Amino acid sequence: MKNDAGKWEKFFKWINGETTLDSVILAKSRRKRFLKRKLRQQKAQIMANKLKRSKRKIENVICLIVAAIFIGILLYTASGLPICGRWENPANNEVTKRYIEKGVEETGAVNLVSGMILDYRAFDTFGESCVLFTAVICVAILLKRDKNNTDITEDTETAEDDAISNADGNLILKLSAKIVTPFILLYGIYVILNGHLSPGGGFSGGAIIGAGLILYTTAFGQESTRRFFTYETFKKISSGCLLVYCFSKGYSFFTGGNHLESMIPLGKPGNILSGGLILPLNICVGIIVACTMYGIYSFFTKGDI
Amino acid sequence: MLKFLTENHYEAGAIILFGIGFLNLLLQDNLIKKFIGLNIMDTAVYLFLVAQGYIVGHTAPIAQAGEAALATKFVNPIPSGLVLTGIVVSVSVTAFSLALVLRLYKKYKTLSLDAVLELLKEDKEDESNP
Amino acid sequence: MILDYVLLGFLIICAIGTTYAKRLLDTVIIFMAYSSVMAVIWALLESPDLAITEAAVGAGVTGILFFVTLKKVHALKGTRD
Amino acid sequence: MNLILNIPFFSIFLAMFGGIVTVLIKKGDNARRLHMTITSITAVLSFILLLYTYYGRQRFTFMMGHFPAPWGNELKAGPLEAMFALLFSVVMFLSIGGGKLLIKKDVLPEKQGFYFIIMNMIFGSMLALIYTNDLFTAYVFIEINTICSCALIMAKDSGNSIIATIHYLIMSLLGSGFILFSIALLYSITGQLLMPQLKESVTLLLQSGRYNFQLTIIVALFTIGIAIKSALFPFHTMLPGAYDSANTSSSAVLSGLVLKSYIILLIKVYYCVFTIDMIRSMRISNLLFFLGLCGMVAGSLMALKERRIKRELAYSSVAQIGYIYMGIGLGSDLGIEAAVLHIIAHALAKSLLFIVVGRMKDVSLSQDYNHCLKCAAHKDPVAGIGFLVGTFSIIGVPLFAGFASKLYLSIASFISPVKMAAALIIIAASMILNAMYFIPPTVDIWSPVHVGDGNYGPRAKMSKSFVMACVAFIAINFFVGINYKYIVHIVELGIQLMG
Repeated sequence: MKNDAGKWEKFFKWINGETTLDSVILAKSRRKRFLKRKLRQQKAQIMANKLKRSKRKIENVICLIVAAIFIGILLYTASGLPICGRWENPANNEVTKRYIEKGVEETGAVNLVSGMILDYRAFDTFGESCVLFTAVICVAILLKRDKNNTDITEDTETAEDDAISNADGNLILKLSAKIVTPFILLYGIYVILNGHLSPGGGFSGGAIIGAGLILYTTAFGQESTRRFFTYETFKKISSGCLLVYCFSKGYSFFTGGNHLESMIPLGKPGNILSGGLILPLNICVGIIVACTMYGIYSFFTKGDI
Repeated sequence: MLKFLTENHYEAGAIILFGIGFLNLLLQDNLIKKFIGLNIMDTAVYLFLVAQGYIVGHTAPIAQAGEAALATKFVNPIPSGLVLTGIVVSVSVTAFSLALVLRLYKKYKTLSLDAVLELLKEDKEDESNP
Repeated sequence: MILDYVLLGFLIICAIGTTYAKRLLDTVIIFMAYSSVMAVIWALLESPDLAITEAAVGAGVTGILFFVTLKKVHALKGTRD
Repeated sequence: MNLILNIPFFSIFLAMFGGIVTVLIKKGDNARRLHMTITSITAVLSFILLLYTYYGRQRFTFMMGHFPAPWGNELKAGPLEAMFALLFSVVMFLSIGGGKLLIKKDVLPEKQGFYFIIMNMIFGSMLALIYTNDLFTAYVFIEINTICSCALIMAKDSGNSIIATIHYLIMSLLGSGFILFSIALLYSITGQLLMPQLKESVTLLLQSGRYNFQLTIIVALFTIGIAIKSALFPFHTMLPGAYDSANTSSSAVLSGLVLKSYIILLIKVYYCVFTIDMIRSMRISNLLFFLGLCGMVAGSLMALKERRIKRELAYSSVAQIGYIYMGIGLGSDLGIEAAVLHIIAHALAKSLLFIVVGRMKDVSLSQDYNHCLKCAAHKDPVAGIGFLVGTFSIIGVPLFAGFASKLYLSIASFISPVKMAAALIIIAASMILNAMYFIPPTVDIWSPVHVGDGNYGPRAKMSKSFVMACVAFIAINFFVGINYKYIVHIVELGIQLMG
């Protein structure tokens, strides 16, 4: 009855023109949603507490025992393995020998690891870039703003946070970011370009550049990064680089598989322009990784690039 | 066993770490800790692999231009390459799983897997007898 | 040799620490320490490529992602609440 | 230069290329068209490859790069691989075609492009898993498969689907961890990663008697890893929730193809790295046989208890996976051939069932309880017939695809008396249970809402793409069920060339 009376009151109000229908319905649904969420939260709390006490303990003990046995078996297995650090181990066989002794000559890269992952076993590395690409697409599916993924409270929170960080100026952060970011980016570029000559390469360099971009964004806000890096550029750059990667690797697999001579000169080992396809591939991977890392970060924080 | 611990200490450490990570992934209720456990498990396997490629007294596989590279001078480059690939894979997986955790939190406001599963069961019961 | 044992022991302590740390923030910080030590171990095992990558990724980007997640799930004390 | 030899490489790269290009496509429809073009091209190419390898009776390697076997990556293709590629591309094409409307409905318009990127990537990675000749490459592509399958589950973006995805992700990652660890162990005692070289060194190690225990542990770890990923009975917990909350096409692809791609990898590793005799002597096959039998019974029993039809289908998948593992567990060539046959039959039947159920859910009251599907078959008769065909195939009625594989499974179990008795009894019991859990939904679907007055409700608007996909599935099902001799020939030849 009480409820009905409420409804009638609202109805009269509406007839009298005091409220509009939309606002009534909206307020109602919003309150309902809010209540439901709160209820869920409480339920989750109670459940968590209840479960922790009873069932969990027994399961844990059983799992612990099983895992202990498992670790024991693995340790026993490993105890029969060849001793670490010896030259005669089976892992150091003719494959290793060729990679080391002929690596420089065949791939043109002085850094043998780089030569190995981008030339001898390039298919793995192609798969690896695809994993990264897939991951960023998945993060975009999950976190890019859409109608399933909007939360008013969260939006207000981020807006407030932005306001706070803009208000107090964040002087220390901004100043240090201004000084440090160029050096981070420079270092990242150095690591990428010297991937075939010294430790590092596309992936680590790209991660460093990505970290630099993230630092810049945290200091100056996303708006400042958006001036030169939007979602559209992100899409174009990363897919463009992956396509270049795909085609150049496709070319070398095609020529290799059909026993054709590759037309790409290897250059003089030790020079910056050497190593055949390794340098361009490293640059592509670096750009992809930098875009990906920055992209994932901005999807996490703002839900958009 | 003790001899093994002194000779193959990297392998032993890697396996213990693998076990800890495995247990965390399996038993932790909190999702963030679970995924940290996953990361520990992955790095443990990578440690195991790299230890296989290490050779005492040899240096990192970066040749000097113009010098002949000798297999008796450098450590095995294969495990490093494999692990490099592996690290990328585990970063991708971590990013993906954290994104999932964020969405889950937005929806259910909890990080506890058990609580969420329990809620799911209740939802189903509600649906089946309306 | 002794350094190996010390570092490995540190790794194991960190790994156990992530399990038992009460606050999520502590867990993530311990995990980042774990990654940094892992980078040192890669360097000891003569794989500088891995060391650079692990330092940039394990301790850098992964850490950032974890922190952002913690902030979003309101597990960081002192920023709000 | 023989262009046919390039087909494996070309089909993998085509799928990956499609995935990358799709980022630049704005409209979801165009992305879908691109994906379907890619799958159909791959189907045609794989068919050519199948004819070439079958009549040429050969299995060839394709160098990925300029370096031969122990140094560079390789692909390897024979009749079996070509047949799987053909099957995968056809089923993929039909599942997307059949679930077209539901994808439009379930996935937000601005994210449909992403959905098809994921579809392309998972297609490419499954092809790579079929063709690869390198264990570490297999691991990388397994990870792509894992991430992509989770993405497919959560594409519907409801609360349930996110929870199901997390469950699926955790189980899959456990599996990947085991697989990676076994590869690391294997590398440490052989120093090889390519399958032919691994086989050589494993045989040498076995003869010398060193590392026997280690080899057993390696095989066990690898098998457990794959078993977790392909949802063998005690590890099946993630399946029902995942299939229940996922989009129709996603469930069809996941259950029909993704689970199977792992099993195919397992079979390849058993033949090309270890030998089947070795698996038998290590008693791993007995373990698989036992778990397979348990899965057959337990899956059916759980399906019997279930009321939601998609969950029922998921449990039925668990039972059918049990059949496949039982075939592998027989530890003979014949058993594996039967298992391969069952993979084909199940992929065809289960994908059909999933798209049909999705369609019926769509035209009926759009809730997936059995009693709400009432009368759905009258609203869309094609779906009703498709459901019947699918169920008959799963039960194993003659003339349908499932019959041939079950027949061969029973024949293959004659290898040892104990196994024969167990296998035959359980197969019979499981078939009866299958029939039992499919009867109630079938009756529900075909019974009118108001008996007597003939009021079947308005017919749903016909969906051309669904009808075509459904008819094609039914036709292929009959083709396989009637002409199974040809397929058995191909499988036999493939297994022979692999061993």
